[in-house]
Amino acid sequence: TSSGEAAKTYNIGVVVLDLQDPDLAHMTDAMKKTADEKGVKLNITDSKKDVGSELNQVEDLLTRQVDAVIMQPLDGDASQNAAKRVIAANIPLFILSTEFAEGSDVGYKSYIGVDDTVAGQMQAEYLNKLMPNGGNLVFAAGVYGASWTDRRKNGFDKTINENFKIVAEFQAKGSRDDAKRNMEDTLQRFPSGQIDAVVANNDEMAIGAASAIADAGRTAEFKAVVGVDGTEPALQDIEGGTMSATVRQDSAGQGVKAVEVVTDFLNGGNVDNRYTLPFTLITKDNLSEFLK
Amino acid sequence: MTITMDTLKTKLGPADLKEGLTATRVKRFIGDYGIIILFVVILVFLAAAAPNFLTLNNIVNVVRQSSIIGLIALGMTFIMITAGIDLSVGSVVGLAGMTFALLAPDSGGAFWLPLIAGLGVGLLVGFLSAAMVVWGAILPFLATLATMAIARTAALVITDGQVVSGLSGPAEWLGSGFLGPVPVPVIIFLVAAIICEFVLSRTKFGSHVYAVGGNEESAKKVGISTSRVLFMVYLIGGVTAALGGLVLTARLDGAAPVAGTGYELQVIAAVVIGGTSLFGGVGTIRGTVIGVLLLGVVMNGMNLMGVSSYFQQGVQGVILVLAVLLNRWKSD
Amino acid sequence: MTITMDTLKTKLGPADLKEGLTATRVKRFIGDYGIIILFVVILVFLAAAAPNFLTLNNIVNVVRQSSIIGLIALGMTFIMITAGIDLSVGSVVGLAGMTFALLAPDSGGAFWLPLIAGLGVGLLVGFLSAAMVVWGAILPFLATLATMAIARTAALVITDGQVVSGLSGPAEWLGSGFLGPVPVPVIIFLVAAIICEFVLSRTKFGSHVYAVGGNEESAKKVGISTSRVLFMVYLIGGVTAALGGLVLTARLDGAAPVAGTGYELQVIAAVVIGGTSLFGGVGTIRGTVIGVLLLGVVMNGMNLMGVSSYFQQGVQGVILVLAVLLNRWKSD
Amino acid sequence: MTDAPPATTPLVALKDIHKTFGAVSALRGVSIDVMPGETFALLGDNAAGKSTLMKVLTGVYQPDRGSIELDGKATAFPTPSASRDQGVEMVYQDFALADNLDVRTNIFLGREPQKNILGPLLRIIDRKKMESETKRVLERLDIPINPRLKVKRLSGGQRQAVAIGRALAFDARLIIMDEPTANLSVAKVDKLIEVTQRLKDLGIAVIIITHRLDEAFAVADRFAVMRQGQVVGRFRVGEVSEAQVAHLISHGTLDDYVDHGSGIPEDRRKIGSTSSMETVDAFSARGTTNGSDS
Amino acid sequence: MTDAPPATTPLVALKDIHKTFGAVSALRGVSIDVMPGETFALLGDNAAGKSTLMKVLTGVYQPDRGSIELDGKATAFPTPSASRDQGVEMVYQDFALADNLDVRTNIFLGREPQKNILGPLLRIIDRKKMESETKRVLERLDIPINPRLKVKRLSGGQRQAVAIGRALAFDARLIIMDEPTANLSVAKVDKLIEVTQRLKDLGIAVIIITHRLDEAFAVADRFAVMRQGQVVGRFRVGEVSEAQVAHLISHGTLDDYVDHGSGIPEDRRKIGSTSSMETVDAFSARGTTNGSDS
Ligand SMILES: Nc1ncnc2c1ncn2[C@@H]1O[C@H](COP(=O)(O)OP(=O)(O)OP(=O)(O)O)[C@@H](O)[C@H]1O
Ligand SMILES: Nc1ncnc2c1ncn2[C@@H]1O[C@H](COP(=O)(O)OP(=O)(O)OP(=O)(O)O)[C@@H](O)[C@H]1O
Ligand SMILES: [Mg+2]
Ligand SMILES: [Mg+2]
Repeated sequence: TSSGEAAKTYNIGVVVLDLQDPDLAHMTDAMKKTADEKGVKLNITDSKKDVGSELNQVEDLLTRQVDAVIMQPLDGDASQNAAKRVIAANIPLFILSTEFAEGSDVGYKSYIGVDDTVAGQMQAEYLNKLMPNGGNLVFAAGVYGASWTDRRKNGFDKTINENFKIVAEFQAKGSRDDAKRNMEDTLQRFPSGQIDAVVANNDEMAIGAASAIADAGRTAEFKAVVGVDGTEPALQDIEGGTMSATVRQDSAGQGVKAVEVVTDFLNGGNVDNRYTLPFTLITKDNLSEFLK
Repeated sequence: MTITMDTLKTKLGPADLKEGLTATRVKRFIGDYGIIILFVVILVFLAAAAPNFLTLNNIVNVVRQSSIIGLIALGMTFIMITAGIDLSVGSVVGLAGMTFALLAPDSGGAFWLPLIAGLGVGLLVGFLSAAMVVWGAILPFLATLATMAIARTAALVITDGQVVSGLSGPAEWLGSGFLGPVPVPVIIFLVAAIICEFVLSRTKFGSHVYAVGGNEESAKKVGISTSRVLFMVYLIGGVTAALGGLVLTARLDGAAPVAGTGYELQVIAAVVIGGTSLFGGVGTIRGTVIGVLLLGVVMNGMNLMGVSSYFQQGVQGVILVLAVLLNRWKSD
Repeated sequence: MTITMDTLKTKLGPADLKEGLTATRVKRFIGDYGIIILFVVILVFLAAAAPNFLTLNNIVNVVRQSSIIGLIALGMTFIMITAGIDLSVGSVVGLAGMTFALLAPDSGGAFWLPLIAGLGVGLLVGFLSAAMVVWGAILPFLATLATMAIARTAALVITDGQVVSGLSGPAEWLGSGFLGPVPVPVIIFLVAAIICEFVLSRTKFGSHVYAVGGNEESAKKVGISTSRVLFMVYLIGGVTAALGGLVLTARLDGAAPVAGTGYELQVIAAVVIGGTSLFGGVGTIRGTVIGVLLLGVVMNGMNLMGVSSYFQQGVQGVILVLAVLLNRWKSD
Repeated sequence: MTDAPPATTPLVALKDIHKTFGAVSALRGVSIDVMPGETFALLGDNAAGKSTLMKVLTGVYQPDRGSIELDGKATAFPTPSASRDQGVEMVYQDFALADNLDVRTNIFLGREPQKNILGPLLRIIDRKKMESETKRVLERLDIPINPRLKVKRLSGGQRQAVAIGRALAFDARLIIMDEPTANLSVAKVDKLIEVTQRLKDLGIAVIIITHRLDEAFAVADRFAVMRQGQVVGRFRVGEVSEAQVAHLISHGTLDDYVDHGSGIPEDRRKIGSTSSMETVDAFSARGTTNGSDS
Repeated sequence: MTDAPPATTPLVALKDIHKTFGAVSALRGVSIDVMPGETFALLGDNAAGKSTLMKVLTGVYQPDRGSIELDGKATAFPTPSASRDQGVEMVYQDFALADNLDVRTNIFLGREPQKNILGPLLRIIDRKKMESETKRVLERLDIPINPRLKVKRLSGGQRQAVAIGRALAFDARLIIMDEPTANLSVAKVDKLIEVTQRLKDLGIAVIIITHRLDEAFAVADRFAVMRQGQVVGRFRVGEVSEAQVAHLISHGTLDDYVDHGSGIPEDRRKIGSTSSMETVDAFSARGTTNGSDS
């Protein structure tokens, strides 16, 4: 069907779960760049971490009669209705990064991304290997109820071996500010020698926690401070030695891939049902490959 | 009987029935119809600028999207006319939706049970706010700041922060069904709006709501039970917010404990744009409906035109200021 | 001169200088010192229940954590005494911090430039709010709801939603440095608090702030330039919020455009707990400092005791209600 | 269970009323009674407790101690609506108007006439009736005002008229007026005095609070003088002179009253024949000791 | 450039002042002048525009048209502080007090005495001085009040005293009092009248607005009568009777004035010898046509 119709510019609707999240803003930029190269147009909308407005954004995209929708669901359960809306409108749907819950019947064309559960698993595997005898952990959770938090946390909980004990857990909403404040209190609660590592659901929180530890002059006590995302500041912290590792979720890469897959599909190409991008564990050892 | 109102006009002081200057009249006209004019201007602009804006589909879409904020805004209008405010509505949306979602799959055929439980939760939070405002004499801003925190905590604790998913069929119908060509949420919103308009403008209770907002002391002195009126408006506010939460949950086929976060400011903005005063005593349901639709149309239009979401909050702020300035010139 | 105040007491009506009943006195005492009593009770409880609470280290920690909210609360106190409110402070924290972070690495040795630019941004937003309140006669709640949206939009747009990381050395010192045993943020907060306390309680301007909050019309009639006073308080509010943003950015060694979201409610809660009235005309910087520390200690205590984060918001709500009830009984 | 009370039973009697606000004892054992159809004036210095006493009678305040009798039967007014239901209307010193509402709504506030729609369960306010009744009442006061004007647009005098009109609009047995003339111009004061006298003819009892002794003497059958939360004198008109009452108001006793004659001695002593010589002397004495006065 | 103006130059003159509020023309070309040291009464019906005129004079409102002259020189008061700086003080009808502040702070609001600390750049309020001055001023009025009490705890009369005290506390050349006696009891009214007369002795000009003609006649050298935003009469005391002035206030003209004699004809006509017979007749006539009155 693509023959001779090169003049047509496809409109692709994109629903990103939170454009105020730096990592996702970064991903969106990469997507725009790819779209320009491929000659398609992206209509990027923001569900602002609210399931209600996610649905509104999808509806508005349908009104605009886009040719395809790339959706980054807020939640594996609560976002299904919005996805079904797209299917019902006979518009091809592509799912980005967050998988729907098992057993769901949403008929999307492809899933492109990484499973957040894997990120949690990799954090746990790293610790299992680094500290075979286990130790006491502090867990910095993101936003309770948000799928990225739940999945990363679940993956971690299932994989971490039982020598480890989570002695404190706080909700820092993904923010450096909250993480630092809570970590400061936690450091007061546990004097030297009582905690061995910090696990955070994202890099911003890991940076905040690391900064609290550094301020308290207790960096040496901690065998590991682990985040997820692989953001630039986190890499710098790993280089500086305040953080020990992060699980790089190639957000930009997954966005680029999604745009490529959708463009292929619209041009009549065949697409797979599933494109899983690997997570990469970044530690001091392989840091140089990723540092700009 | 020998003196009619007309002959008396000349006897009255300058304050009474003198005709206004032209400038004053123009101002009044703008004040009275300014929001409608603004609304129409925005509609015309979007019809021209956003290709799919003026389709039946999109119009149904906008109204359906606005119906949740709209439902909450109805109750907020009552509360704000009594010079109160309710910051807890966002949390009530979350808590009531959660209650509904938790009970909906289990209750088998009993479609009404989870509905009633959800609304009951709204009533409960409304009662708590009202009790603090009336019996505790705590300012509404602070009392509902507290209930906002408490209701959100409850929503988080009962599900341990988890999302609840999968409602039964009839519950889903509430969110996604149609009656003829009209989506169910829109019908719920319009019926609720008509009832509220009627109650506020035609009944004794409605009149007392205005009196309490105008001068609570005086209302008390003429024998109005101001505590009853205040209790009623916070209960109405709780129920409409809960109803908004139920519709939201039904629309999404699931409930998150953080659902509705930040709705309070959107709702207050819509109500104020519709001409209700934060000082109380002034406001109508008609105005609120227009305020809600205006905000909804603007958000929809920006999406259709592909405006970056970064700007959306700022644009809302500017519209708010514009509307407040226009409302200034209202007559009386 | 033949009649002294004492002999006159008997001549006065019952309203004047009659001694109170015991119950009234007890109430007044609780009202005047209630927050301090509550504070002490909480301290004693935490000292017993949370093992590491009463260490010098932790005390320094709590005060440092509180210093950001504290700085913002100082300006908010001025604004609230004039019967205003400033919802934009959270956005100012984000925008000013962002400005600071963007300029800090580039400006080489010029440590002051980014500082001044950051504070300037705060002044600008404060000016915008004040202009709407004074010239536009828009209610502070609505005017600052608008500036809140606008400042947040600005912060998002200038960095396209990205976090800015890595400040220069001297900028970092602002957040993590010490002067002797005292952290720099604490020193900034205390110095600012002392200046504000002095201005508010001892100077002509301070007296006029109370007068504007007590009765703006009257203040105008006795020749106080109420617009100047209002402009000043919103500028002060903008500067202290910006200062809070700078310290936050320095503490975190980076700025996120969404930093400070929701701070406004925490700050208002702290100021109200400290005895400032939302109606205006009443409040002190002393009280605000206690309110800020009280909230800070409670949050810290819950963390030390390992209370789940779910409950923290709810506990804050309950404390707010308690404090408002206690403040009710204040004398006069 | 006595039916129609004999004419000697007071319409209302307040007995030994006490009321304290925080540190202030506003009322310290006050008893007054008003006969049916009687016009009763309540006089007294500022802050004597007059308004407070009347608010106790209408149920705005609850007394700390003491009782209220209506037609000789003990009763209680837990709320203002309870007293209005018993035919007690009050014109409050601050008018108790809702500025945001129009004149007719203010007049009928709390007692809106309703009409049925779709049966007696669904009732709406009868605005037409409110409007015509409002016109009728205000014409009685000779202060016609457009019933649809918002009250906030009215001048001080017009507002007072609306407050008075509200008290007259219903079938009251007792109308209490708290300084109803403070803001009225002379002609309107005269008009109000006439209306009060007409109320007497209609058998409606009136309690009037005023600082203007000439008004009190013009309308009242009896009056009481309050001072510092207590009644210091109770008289029928004719038993005392205005000068004596003025002395009582300021000093709380007639023991030290010296009659300076009823003539008006000098220009500066012309006002309502009021205070006695002592205060004046005390003042001049201090004036001299003070030296410069500017 | 004339120095000390001759005694025939008015202290202040308002010329052809117009002021409109939205649809309401409150002032429609009003001119008055007050001589140095003179006591001037401004009379008129409710809503005549008296308060508005005085607010124009103190700079609360800006006139739409017309000019203000001070000592014969054209001037403008863009704000109340400008007029206060020129020695014009006003006691507002609503007192203009800040309820949340204490008595002394209210008295000195806007003109707080300051003292230097650490040089003239750092100045703080001198609360001691405020307190002693406050006591002095209130004693002059014979209404001593604890200077540290919050104003909201005062009774209506005490509040009025504070407002008056504030006007007296500074070296004013002209003091304007807007219905200063409305809420005062008789003895206090007398006291205020005396104070006014003392001000005259000190050469301070006074403008007093009042509805009580007896007061006006007792203190004023001259007076003007306003009606519906215009001056309808200007007199010296002695040129007209109270009854004539009352007629003028209600009717705006003396043309149809009929002298009913200065005696007080009957009980109900006793009040301040006010309105003429016509209104009364009109009322009774309507009363009968109206039928039932309850
Ligand atoms: N709600 C209240 N709270 C505290 N004190 C009050 C209250 N109401 C009245 N008072 C006090 O009670 C006393 C009596 O007041 P009230 O208003 O009854 O005086 P009044 O005789 O009506 O005086 P006026 O002639 O000035 O109106 C005063 O000292 C007043 O300050
Ligand atoms: N700020 C204002 N806005 C609108 N109208 C006003 C304002 N101030 C006064 N008016 C109107 O101007 C007219 C004159 O009012 P003003 O207060 O000067 O009357 P007054 O002579 O002082 O009457 P009173 O004896 O009742 O105090 C009235 O009709 C009043 O309603
Ligand atoms: Mg009174
Ligand atoms: Mg006036």
